[in-house]
Amino acid sequence: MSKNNDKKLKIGIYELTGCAGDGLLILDCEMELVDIFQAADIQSFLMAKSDNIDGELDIALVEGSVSTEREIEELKDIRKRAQVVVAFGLCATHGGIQARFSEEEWQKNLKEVYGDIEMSHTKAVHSKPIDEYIDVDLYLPGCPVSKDQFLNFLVRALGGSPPEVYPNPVCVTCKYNENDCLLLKGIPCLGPLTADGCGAICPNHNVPCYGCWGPAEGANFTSEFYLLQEKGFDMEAIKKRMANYSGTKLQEFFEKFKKESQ
Amino acid sequence: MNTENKITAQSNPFLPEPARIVRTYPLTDDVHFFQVRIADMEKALSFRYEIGQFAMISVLGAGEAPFSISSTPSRPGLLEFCIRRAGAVTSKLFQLKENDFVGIRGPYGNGFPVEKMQGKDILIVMGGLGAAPLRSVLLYCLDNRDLFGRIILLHGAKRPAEMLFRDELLDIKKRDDLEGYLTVDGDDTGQWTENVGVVTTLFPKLENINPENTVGVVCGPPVMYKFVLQEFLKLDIPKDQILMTLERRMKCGVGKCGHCAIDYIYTCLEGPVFSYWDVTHMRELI
Amino acid sequence: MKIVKLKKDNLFPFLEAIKGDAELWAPVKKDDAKHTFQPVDDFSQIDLDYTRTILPPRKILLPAKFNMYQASKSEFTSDFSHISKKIIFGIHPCDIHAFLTMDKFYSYEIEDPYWLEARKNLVLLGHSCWPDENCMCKSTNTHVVEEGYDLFFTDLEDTYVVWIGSSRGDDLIREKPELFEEDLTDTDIQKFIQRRENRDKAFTTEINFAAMPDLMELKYNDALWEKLGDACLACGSCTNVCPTCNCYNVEDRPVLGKDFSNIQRCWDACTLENYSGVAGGENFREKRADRLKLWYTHKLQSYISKYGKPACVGCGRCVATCPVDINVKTVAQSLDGNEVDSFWDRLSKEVTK
Amino acid sequence: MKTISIDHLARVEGNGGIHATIDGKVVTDVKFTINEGPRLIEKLALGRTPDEDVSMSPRICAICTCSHKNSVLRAFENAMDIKITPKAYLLREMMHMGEFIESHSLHTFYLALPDFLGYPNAIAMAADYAFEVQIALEMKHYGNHIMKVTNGRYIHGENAIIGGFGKWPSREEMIFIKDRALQFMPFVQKTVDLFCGLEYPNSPNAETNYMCCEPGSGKFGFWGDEILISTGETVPRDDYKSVTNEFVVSHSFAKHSLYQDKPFTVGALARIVNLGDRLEGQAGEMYKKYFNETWKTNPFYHNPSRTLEIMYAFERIPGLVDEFLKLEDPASVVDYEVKDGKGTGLVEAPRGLLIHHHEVQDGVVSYVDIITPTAQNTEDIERYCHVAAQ
Ligand SMILES: Cc1cc2nc3c(=O)[nH]c(=O)nc-3n(C[C@H](O)[C@H](O)[C@H](O)COP(=O)(O)OP(=O)(O)OC[C@H]3O[C@@H](n4cnc5c(N)ncnc54)[C@H](O)[C@@H]3O)c2cc1C
Ligand code: SF4
Ligand code: SF4
Ligand code: SF4
Repeated sequence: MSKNNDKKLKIGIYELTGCAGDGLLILDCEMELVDIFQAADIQSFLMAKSDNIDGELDIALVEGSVSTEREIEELKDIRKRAQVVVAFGLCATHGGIQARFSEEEWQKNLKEVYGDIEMSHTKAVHSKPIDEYIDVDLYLPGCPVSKDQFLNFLVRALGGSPPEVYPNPVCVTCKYNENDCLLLKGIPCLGPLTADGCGAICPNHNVPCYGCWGPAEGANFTSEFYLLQEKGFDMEAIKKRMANYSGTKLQEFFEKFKKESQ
Repeated sequence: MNTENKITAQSNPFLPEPARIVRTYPLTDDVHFFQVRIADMEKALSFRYEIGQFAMISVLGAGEAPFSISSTPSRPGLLEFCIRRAGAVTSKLFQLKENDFVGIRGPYGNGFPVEKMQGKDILIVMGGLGAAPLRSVLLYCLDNRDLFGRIILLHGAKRPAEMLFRDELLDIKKRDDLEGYLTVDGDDTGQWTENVGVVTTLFPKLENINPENTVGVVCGPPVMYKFVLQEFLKLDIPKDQILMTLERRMKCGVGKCGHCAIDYIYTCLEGPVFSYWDVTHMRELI
Repeated sequence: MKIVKLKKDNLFPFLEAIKGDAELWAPVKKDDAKHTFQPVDDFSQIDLDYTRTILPPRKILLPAKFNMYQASKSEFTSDFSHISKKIIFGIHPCDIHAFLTMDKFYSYEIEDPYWLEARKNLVLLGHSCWPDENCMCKSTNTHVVEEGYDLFFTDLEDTYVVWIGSSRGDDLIREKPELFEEDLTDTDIQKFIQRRENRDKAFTTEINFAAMPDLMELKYNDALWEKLGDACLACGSCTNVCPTCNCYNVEDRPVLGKDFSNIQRCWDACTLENYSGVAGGENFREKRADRLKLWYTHKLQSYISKYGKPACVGCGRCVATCPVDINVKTVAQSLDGNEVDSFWDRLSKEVTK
Repeated sequence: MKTISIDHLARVEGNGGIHATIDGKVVTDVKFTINEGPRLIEKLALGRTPDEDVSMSPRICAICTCSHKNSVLRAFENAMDIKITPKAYLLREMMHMGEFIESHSLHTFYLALPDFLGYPNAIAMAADYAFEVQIALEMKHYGNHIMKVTNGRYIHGENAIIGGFGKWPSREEMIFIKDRALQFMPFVQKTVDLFCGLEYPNSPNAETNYMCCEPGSGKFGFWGDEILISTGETVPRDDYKSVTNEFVVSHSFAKHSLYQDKPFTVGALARIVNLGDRLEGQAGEMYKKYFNETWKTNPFYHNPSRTLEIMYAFERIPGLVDEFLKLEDPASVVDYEVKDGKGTGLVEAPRGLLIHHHEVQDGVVSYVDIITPTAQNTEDIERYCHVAAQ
């Protein structure tokens, strides 16, 4: 993590294709917002300010997936200007929900939605996470990222350190919150496969985790597959459920799994 | 654990002592030397430790991590560390300058069994960052020269530029009460006058080793252990006279956070120094 | 040991009298008939008809995350602000035993002030319980308590027999002596003995814990561990719900707009992926099987050598929690050579198919 | 011929630009582009189960995630003939109030006010208007808090599910929400006075049609089963396509809509124009005090309209809480079977009319059509910019 001792960190917040939830989450830190703007030199943040500068940066937070050629250029430019590039939110880290299609499916669907019209301002490309195009220094997943995670990142970054990360699954926080496990009740919860950080929002409310933070490091997909199958779920349906939020990154697993179970 | 230093609940054992960096300079590109003094003079002098013990160093905003004490207890007051840039704590530490503050707590760990080593020949084999704890052993033995028999040092590095304490050791090597051998895997400078080859290529140079009276001490990267241990065994050094220090994840240093547990041994309490005998009886160790 | 009697109607007035400015924690029903320990002001929320809570009561002393100290540039200040006077009411024998085990652990070699200070400020009011098929405390010999509590309430339908376990417990009684009756009648004693006998008979699960240290040693390389590793979801749940688990991480969390950090202590679990990871990407226990071995060594073997009894207090929480049947009951039974109908066996058959 | 291009509009939610082509003194063309790429949201849920669709669809937009949630839920509940309990209905409305307060305070204080007062952003404004900025932040926070209590988190909550909710919030949480609402009222009054009293630039008198949900029974509100057009016509929800014929333009991945070949406006101003006279209480009085004919022809009056709606929401909340707490606690979600069907859900998002149409076949989603307020407004935005640029 870069830092200059006397000057405030120069931070830029950029949005590619997505729901803008991660940028909005920064604005949702209402009680901390004034401190944030005082502690850091926010150079660019389209959603919040109009006097934006495109200069050298210490940190660039990039949210959204890469979905047009113009965004590829923009992203490369950000990489050139920033010491540290952070993939901010699930769309940037994993491609988001829009990245779950295969290339062919995507082409087909694009045609169905937009017909043959050629866009004048830029060409669409299959949505991908930003590390498909540039080197990424840090990943903050989540759909959207959480306030705690963002503030933890920010306060540590301001002092020149990366955040502490615990690559745990959702179950960890779910247990802290003393939820009765949904898997035991036969509800298809993806908690064991999903990166922690949301606060176990869904199981807190008796709703099974949908996996919106993307796959957890070290997750045991095979075991969960068979467990859900044993609970009466259809293999294809489980796969689809798992793929919803994992973007392009679950594909590798499916390939491996296919080989293993043959 | 040294009972004299046992800290009671009144003085929260997790609370570091403010300390200042007295001196810091690079030993190599990614290993820096740090000399640190506890700010409170009285506490600085009463910080007594043994060779092979470690301390927790904390850096504001980055965290805390364990580091072997590289200085010798025979020279109290200042603590020396030799630290490789690895992650959050160490990177931040590298940005600090002389006079900046860090936090220190310790010393922790069992340290080397000095009593058992006394009167024996000491064969020290270190590689890479293994020099951090073993420099303390070496300096201590030299400072208390008459307590020990022969002192033999084998030290290896990848390249001359990566040899920790190179100049200090080249100097020490000139002493006639020490048999010192330095080696590099490869010499890219053309100026290296010492041995070239991995550290085990130094063993044939050793003469008249009396295994029963020798304590072998080794610390280095994981691959090194395997080969050096074989050499020790070839020399017939008894397993309980072969000593090594191990690394594990640690968050507390005092046997509470659980991370350093190997089977049911806490590395921070019963280690980090283990004999080869211990190691062969601990299933998870190597 | 002194024993008194308390009419059930007098329970709430007694709690009211002793509560003072302390926080009273008691079992409260969460949805689906599961219970959790919660701070209660309204005593009618207390539900003593429970077997085990989801999280063990250690969370009351060492919360999942708390500040250990504040660090500024040149100063470190202890933070004990999360510790306050607390009463735990309704804690069962197994959990009291777990507290005793933790007391030993946190005093071993170096004292952990966060546990010990919290403990000093804690009043423990135990309560009798009735086993279900997952309770193993009779096997771990933790189904009765002789020490470790201030008062212990045994439910005899309309009254409680109250054992006084400490001088502090005695002081508590003295707050409202008029609520208690000094003398137990013969029928009370008969009832008490009868209850104990019936309860002893109600245990359906028996585990040979005495054999476990040897079996762990002998079967260290058994194929069982690989199977467990294949099935384990690495979700950390067994570890997080166990009353004798203690691992934690420490985080330096700078405070926005201030020049100091909060140094936070947060639970960790050895069954999680990154537990033994160190700088540079090395991980000493990358395999789930290795992490499980560590956990079971801890529960079934290592404490015995250090403290003379297993770390497991037989509460059955891991049994009630693990989605894939890996728990002390099934693992101990398998190590002991019994057939166990478990997910891990079915899984390995499926995978090879 | 030259073009003036603003590639990235600042302080709007989403990433858009405006490109005006000027030939001599005549503006020949204005294009409002959305720089974002296509996400094909309507294709994402195909083959997925309805509950997965309910989780994914609101990810279209973070700012109106609760509106999307309510809309998609209404669609599926219509498609599968599910009747939620009155208690769940009230909680859904509460969730909607939270979003309106959050979104409207964001929009008025953070995105719009700095422009009127000449600051680059709201935080810079804090130097001179510390109190206002602080309370406005608290107001936004309060809106977020409601969404968290009702739906699980600020953005993309998951508590609202088909058939009701995963879990009821606690009584204490609901009472807290009510108490806070009452405390805010003086500031809400100030907010209305501030925005309704501001001098707005003259607009080139561009008349348009206004469109919003008809809440029914003569009330003001944020959802309904019919679309109400300022011409007086109403359209039932299932005929939504007759008013919102989305089409693709070549300069944006956001689709555009026209009503009877004319652009139309949705949003706060549309609701106030169409329904303002139904406002009661303090909001009703403020409507009478400030509303006049110029509002109808000047899009700057979106902001005063938003503040009237903020007031409406704050006045509605205490009653909502009371009604909610009066009802027994039934199961938070009603039992239902996934079955085949087609359904449309209409709600008012803060930005305007939002339509979700979802179809289920063989237990999975077979067709999705979502019409967002942006799609409906873009034609009008371009038209206004054209007039303004002129
Ligand atoms: C007894 C002992 C003595 C050591 N002596 C030295 C020494 O003299 N010189 C030296 O350079 N290094 C030494 N190390 C290793 C050193 O502790 C790690 O390199 C250091 O923790 C890296 O911290 P970081 O925050 O920079 O790295 P990060 O990768 O950011 O570490 C993340 C976190 O994991 C923990 N962690 C990571 N690696 C280790 C590790 N190996 N051991 C314990 N905790 C870890 C740290 O607590 C840290 O907060 C020693 C380790 C042990 C156990
Ligand atoms: S409910 Fe889901 S997240 Fe919670 S413990 Fe069970 S599987 Fe894990
Ligand atoms: S529980 Fe799962 S789906 Fe729900 S918010 Fe958390 S990560 Fe997302
Ligand atoms: S190992 Fe299982 S049964 Fe034993 S104390 Fe822990 S959670 Fe309870």
